[in-house]
Amino acid sequence: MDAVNAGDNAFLILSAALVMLMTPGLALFYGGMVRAKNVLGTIMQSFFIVAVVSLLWAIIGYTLAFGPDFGGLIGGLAWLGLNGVGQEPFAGYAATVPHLSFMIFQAMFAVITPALITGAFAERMKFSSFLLFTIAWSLLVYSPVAHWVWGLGGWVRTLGALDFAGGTVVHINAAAAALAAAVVMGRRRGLGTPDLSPHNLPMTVLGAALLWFGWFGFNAGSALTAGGLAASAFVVTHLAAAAATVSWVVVEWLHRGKPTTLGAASGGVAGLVAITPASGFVGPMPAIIIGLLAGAICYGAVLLKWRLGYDDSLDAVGVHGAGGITGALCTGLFASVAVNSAGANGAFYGNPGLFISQLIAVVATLTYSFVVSYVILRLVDGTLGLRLKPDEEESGLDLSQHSESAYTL
Amino acid sequence: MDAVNAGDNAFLILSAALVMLMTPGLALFYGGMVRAKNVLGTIMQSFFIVAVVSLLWAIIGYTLAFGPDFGGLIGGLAWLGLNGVGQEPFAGYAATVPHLSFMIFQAMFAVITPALITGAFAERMKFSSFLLFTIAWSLLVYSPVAHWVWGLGGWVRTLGALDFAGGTVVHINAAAAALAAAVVMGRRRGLGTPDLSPHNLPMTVLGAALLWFGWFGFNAGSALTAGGLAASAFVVTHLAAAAATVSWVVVEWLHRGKPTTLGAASGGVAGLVAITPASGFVGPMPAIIIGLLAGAICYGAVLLKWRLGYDDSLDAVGVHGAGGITGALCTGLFASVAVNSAGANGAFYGNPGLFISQLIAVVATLTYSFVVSYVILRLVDGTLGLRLKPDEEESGLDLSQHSESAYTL
Amino acid sequence: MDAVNAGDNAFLILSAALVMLMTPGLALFYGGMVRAKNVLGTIMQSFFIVAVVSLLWAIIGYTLAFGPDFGGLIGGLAWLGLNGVGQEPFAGYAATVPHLSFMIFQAMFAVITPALITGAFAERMKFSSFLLFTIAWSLLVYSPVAHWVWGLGGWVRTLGALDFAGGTVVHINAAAAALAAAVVMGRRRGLGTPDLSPHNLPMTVLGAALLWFGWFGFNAGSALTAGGLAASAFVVTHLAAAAATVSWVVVEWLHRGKPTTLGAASGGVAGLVAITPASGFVGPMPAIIIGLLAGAICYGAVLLKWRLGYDDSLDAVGVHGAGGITGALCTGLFASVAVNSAGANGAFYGNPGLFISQLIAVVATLTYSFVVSYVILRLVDGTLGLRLKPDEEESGLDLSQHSESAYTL
Amino acid sequence: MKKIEAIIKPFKLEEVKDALTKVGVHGMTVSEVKGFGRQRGHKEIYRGAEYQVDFVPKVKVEVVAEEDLAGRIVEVILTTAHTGKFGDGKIFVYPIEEVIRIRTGERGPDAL
Amino acid sequence: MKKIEAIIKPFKLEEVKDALTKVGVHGMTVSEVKGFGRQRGHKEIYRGAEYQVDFVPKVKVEVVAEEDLAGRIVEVILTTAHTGKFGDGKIFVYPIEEVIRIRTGERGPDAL
Amino acid sequence: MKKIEAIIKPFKLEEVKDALTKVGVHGMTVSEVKGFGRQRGHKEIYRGAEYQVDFVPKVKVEVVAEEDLAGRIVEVILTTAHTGKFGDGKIFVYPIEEVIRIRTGERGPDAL
Ligand SMILES: Nc1ncnc2c1ncn2[C@@H]1O[C@H](COP(=O)(O)OP(=O)(O)O)[C@@H](O)[C@H]1O
Ligand SMILES: Nc1ncnc2c1ncn2[C@@H]1O[C@H](COP(=O)(O)OP(=O)(O)O)[C@@H](O)[C@H]1O
Ligand SMILES: Nc1ncnc2c1ncn2[C@@H]1O[C@H](COP(=O)(O)OP(=O)(O)O)[C@@H](O)[C@H]1O
Repeated sequence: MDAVNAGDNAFLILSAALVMLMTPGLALFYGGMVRAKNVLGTIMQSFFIVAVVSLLWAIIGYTLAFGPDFGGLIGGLAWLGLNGVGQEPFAGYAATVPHLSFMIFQAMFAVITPALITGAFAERMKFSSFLLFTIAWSLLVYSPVAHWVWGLGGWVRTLGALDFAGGTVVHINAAAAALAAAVVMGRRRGLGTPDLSPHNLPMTVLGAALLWFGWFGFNAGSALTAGGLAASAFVVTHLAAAAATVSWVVVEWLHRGKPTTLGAASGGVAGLVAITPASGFVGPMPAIIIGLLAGAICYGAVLLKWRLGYDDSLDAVGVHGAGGITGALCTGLFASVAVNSAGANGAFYGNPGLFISQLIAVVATLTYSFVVSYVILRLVDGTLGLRLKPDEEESGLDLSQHSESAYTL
Repeated sequence: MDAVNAGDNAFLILSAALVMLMTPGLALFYGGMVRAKNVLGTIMQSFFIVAVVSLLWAIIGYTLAFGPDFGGLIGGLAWLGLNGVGQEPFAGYAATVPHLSFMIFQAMFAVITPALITGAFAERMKFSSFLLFTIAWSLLVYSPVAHWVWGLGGWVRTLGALDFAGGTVVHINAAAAALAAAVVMGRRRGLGTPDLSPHNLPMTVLGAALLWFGWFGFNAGSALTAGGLAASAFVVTHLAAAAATVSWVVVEWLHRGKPTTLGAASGGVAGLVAITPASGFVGPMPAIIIGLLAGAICYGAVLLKWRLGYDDSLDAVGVHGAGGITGALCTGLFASVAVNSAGANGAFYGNPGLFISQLIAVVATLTYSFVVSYVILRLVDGTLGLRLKPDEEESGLDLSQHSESAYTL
Repeated sequence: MDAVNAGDNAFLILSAALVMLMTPGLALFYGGMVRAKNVLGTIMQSFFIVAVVSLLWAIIGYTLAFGPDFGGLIGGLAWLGLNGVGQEPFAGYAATVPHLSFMIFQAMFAVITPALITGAFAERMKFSSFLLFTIAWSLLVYSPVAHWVWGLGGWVRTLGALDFAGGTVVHINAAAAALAAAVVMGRRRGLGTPDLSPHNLPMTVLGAALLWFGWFGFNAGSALTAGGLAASAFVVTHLAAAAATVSWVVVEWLHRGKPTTLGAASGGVAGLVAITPASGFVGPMPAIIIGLLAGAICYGAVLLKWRLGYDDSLDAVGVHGAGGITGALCTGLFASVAVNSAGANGAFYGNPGLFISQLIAVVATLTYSFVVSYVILRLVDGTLGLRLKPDEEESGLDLSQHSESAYTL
Repeated sequence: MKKIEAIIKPFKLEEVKDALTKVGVHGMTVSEVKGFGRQRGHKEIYRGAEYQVDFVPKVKVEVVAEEDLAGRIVEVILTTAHTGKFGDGKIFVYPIEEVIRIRTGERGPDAL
Repeated sequence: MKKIEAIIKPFKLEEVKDALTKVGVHGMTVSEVKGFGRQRGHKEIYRGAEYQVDFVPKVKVEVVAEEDLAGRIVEVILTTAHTGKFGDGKIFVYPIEEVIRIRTGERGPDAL
Repeated sequence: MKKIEAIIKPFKLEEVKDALTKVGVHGMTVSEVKGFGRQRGHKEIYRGAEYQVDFVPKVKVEVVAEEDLAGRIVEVILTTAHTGKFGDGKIFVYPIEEVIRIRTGERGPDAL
């Protein structure tokens, strides 16, 4: 039996706490961007996901994702109900911390991923349908993809593609589902008028700050030990976020004549997304480059939705899709074994094969997630119906779905 | 002399920081539920408790609670002014961290407990009277009860009752005082009309999120070391909170036809309360059961106040009382030495005696806290007067007690 | 090569995360105190500093501050672009954590310092000029002063002056620049009327809470190891903050007849500022004294601005200047080798020389920072112009600088 | 027809509304306003500086009604909004020329 | 001159504003109000307790205009603010005696 | 009696209030409104998308006064609220039929 290292375990447990805080952070980030009449409904989606997906994960999701491999595609039911997941380490995943620590750290990733998707269908989805979709998605999309990429025996992992903290599993995966949702749900009424302006941008900035804070747990915690690699992942996470904040703001400044606060917050998140897959494999200066690219690319991707005509309300696709892909591919370019000997070199260090593997991982995740999400959404639409009635949409999620008002000032 | 383990100490110190954040989190949780004219006064109560009770604790509270035992009832004055509480471990409480770390971790518990009570007398108590009550309560109720349950030689501890992180010491203790306060203070004017609606529910959800986050420090930190037990406590804390969130929302959905955001936030807190005493003694599946029970029971307990006629404004009794009792008793059922060899088996594992001990601990805490709190409140009422004058209540705590306005939007 | 200690590294990394959160915390602390039309602009200044200064720091700021010494005044360029700053420890600064951990921990200090200054010129500075000033200040003032005090070979360090976590480097340094800014910028229109009241005090309290929380990382983290000293620094930080909260509120209560919430939040910050330089050198009871002094002194210092006629809008000078000087000098009085054998005794422990060293460090920092800041501001004023046009000031930072509105409620 | 406009204390709104519906008022429009008058404002303190705030929160209730109901409405407001302290507020009565219900296009008394 | 005051549903504001500018209205003043009327309010739930909230968010649009334009304005509002459901709102027309533009001191129709 | 209603720039409120009290006005009611007029609104940017916001924040001041004071009030507002730039606002004067003080039941000029 491996021994628990108190330093590593302290680090991983507290990282899990930080990652947990990200989902409420996301709730505020999104909540500030919707209209006042939808803020509770928006927050509720993320908050309730924390509860529901955590339960699902303990009962069955974890074993599907990380249990003994079946054909590279899915985990077995050995750890159903956390049976056998105890206070001793499971060396296959993390030799110096309790298996429970690894499981709960991963739980937080399983939680935030479907929460990201809610940005795409903000302000117009029935709560019951949202719930059904989320449960189905978590089991049918999240767990399998997590298994492919991170599970022992998963086919993407076996292929050699790298995803340190969830560029494919979390961000691209969520973004593909978000795109499906935006397409299926249709556009909000009044889209394109100032009537749909964010109702509370300080709330959004607070959310972004909590995300940034929690992301240190997300990326550095993914080292699973509190050594040099964790320090390195922490540093590149911070620098990429900083760089993307600057690049988004500068691009917006040039394009629209003003540097915006929402741009800064969005840029920060874009940088955090992009560095996620690369965070355990690249050094500080590549991280800055990845951040600079991500800020500019995501800015452009967000504008694209106006051309393409779908209403990805809070830009889950533009930020997490574009950012995740940027990061996953850049990992294929900038990864270096000098940073992480357990990783691989990327194209810029003489190994173009890694870039190909990354590309395969991206395309596979995008395709699988989009298709399955689309099918789930259509099925829910055919049964419960996805969308609010027009007068419910007019009175807002808060009153129509929850019989609550956010503010009485 | 025992040696400090850096991993354990890092864990305990940072856990203390997390627990500290809970009291401002509570300030927001409560602050969002009151009317706009009372939000600062409500926040101020919790915030000022952080300051005042921390000082009291360092000067005298800590030694009363954890100092050398007198008759199982109270600690002696050996550590007055933190004399002798230094950078070396005190093995009686925690062998691998500085005594100062243990002391400050406990300080945060001493802080949040009286802050919980403020929910019962929200929107109508004079600040000066609140202050006097809090100081008296901290010394006359909190320190003794903490000594009984956690102090070396404390009679409840000796009895064998288990309270991992404060089900009796914190939650039941606070709830009994809250009940006394609700009874003594009387009801707010306008009770039962929509005029008393929460003024800012996103603030309440933010507060709940910070509570949840900090509670990882509260419960996992109570392991005092960063080993397997900490991991286990962390996991069961999260799962119970998740389960109670779901069960409160589902019960409310069935009862009132809508799942509410405030219900989700309240359910989360109810689950965290209930798992607190059990967190170091039960496994994940019992934790889920405890959470499911807590959500439903606390929902019912909150409704009860309308029948019984007292105005426990923000449901300190309904959530912390009902939740705390649920948790303390369930500890007597579900505790297992397989989880914690330093604990005990509960009734479901063949040891019904533990359930009896738990019951005694609950009843003793309830009785002592209620009676002494009641007496303190009556005395303060007879001298300073507890309640705002009607026109002060009308203009609100913020203007009448603090000459401040929360918002100028 | 020294070995990384997982416990120490976990502690330092997570402390860095906590310190990072302080700057968004400051953004909210300040943001709540300005008018609604300036809240985004105010938040943006701090948020954008996180991004810009972090990049500057990685590229050149860190090596200027901590690189090989030149004449006690500045660091050399050996670590330009973090070249050579890796996953192994650099024992000169911290023997048990990766050099990268130390670097990023320090980065967070470099970030928050210029953010503190923004309180002095709130509600009236052009964003572009702010940006130029901040970049210049970070390189020309922050890095040199950090080198003097903390860099190997720095002249203040060599002198023997003590600054555990940034009393001179962070607070006095920022306050001197803030004073220069308040003088150069002139007063806001409408100063002295209730029109300039804080727009959202709960936001300010939330900011103060995040600052307090993060400050545990700031001060305890400055021990760089997770041993007894970290525990001691954590405890004194908390107690000084508590004491200053109480003393500010009590003084205001006596002076104005009411205890205010903003006073409590301000007092907490004042105490945190004052204990910063002393936190690794003094025991709990001296910390309480320092806190009590700081609360009262900063309250007085804040009132002073009305006499002296400059508009230090959010009291960067009154809180960080007065608090920082109080703390730096008290370190010269209360420091004790019983707390930290690597420190020194202060005047009250028989070594008046330390007080003299502290005084020299204070005066040098004040003078250098004031003069250089003044010159930078004048230069920026002469080129870009510092101040908004009157109608921009009337419509607010948010619309005029960022084309955004904070709220649409 | 008349418009009756009452500036009242906010906590009296529910009571006034209920009383008005009892005498046959089927609609009204309410807004938040700030009043200045005999009722003194209050002082506020920010970091030791004291400010006098002159405006007091009030609620404005507007009811359009037929002539014969107008007097009754004034009575009812006088009774229910009354506390006897400064700041109870005012009732203003204005002439009105036309009322139209948007939903149906009805005009005059039928539109109320 | 007349003052036309319309209480409408909030989401109709942009449409009404655009339609009014098309018929030659150069200015208007808008405020947020709460309406009570035939349109039922809604229930709200807080921790299992149910409350009936009677007031519904509305927007008040005020336009001062010359007599001859007034009729046209009423028409335009009737058309654009109409949905046919309860709560579409009312239009009130008041007499007005004088209008002055603060910037120039102009009075009467010129001030509009 | 008359009601004088002025739509002014928010930052002029304190000045106008002070000037009005100097000429003997003992009460007024103030509300926040949004104005549309010659003063252009502003653009806002959200994630690279640009929106034109037409409404500008204004303050509405309502004063009920006796006939002979009304002229003086208009004068005072004209002077103090004036900046000479677009958007200074308007003054509207309305007839009013009755004023009642809720506290005392006084009617007419005595109620002011
Ligand atoms: N001349 C006025 N014009 C418009 N509103 C007024 C006038 N006088 C008073 N008010 C409104 O009536 C409210 C109550 O008036 P106040 O003088 O405080 O009390 P009271 O009428 O009971 O003596 C004020 O807050 C203000 O909103
Ligand atoms: N008598 C009235 N006086 C003032 N405002 C009224 C009156 N009746 C209705 N209103 C306003 O008109 C709005 C719409 O009225 P309502 O009765 O709900 O619908 P509808 O006019 O379509 O039948 C109300 O919400 C209220 O603001
Ligand atoms: N016809 C009108 N009816 C009602 N309010 C108006 C009208 N015209 C202007 N206003 C109000 O007066 C304000 C100032 O008008 P505006 O045309 O911008 O400037 P100015 O009067 O200085 O030319 C507007 O914002 C609006 O609130």
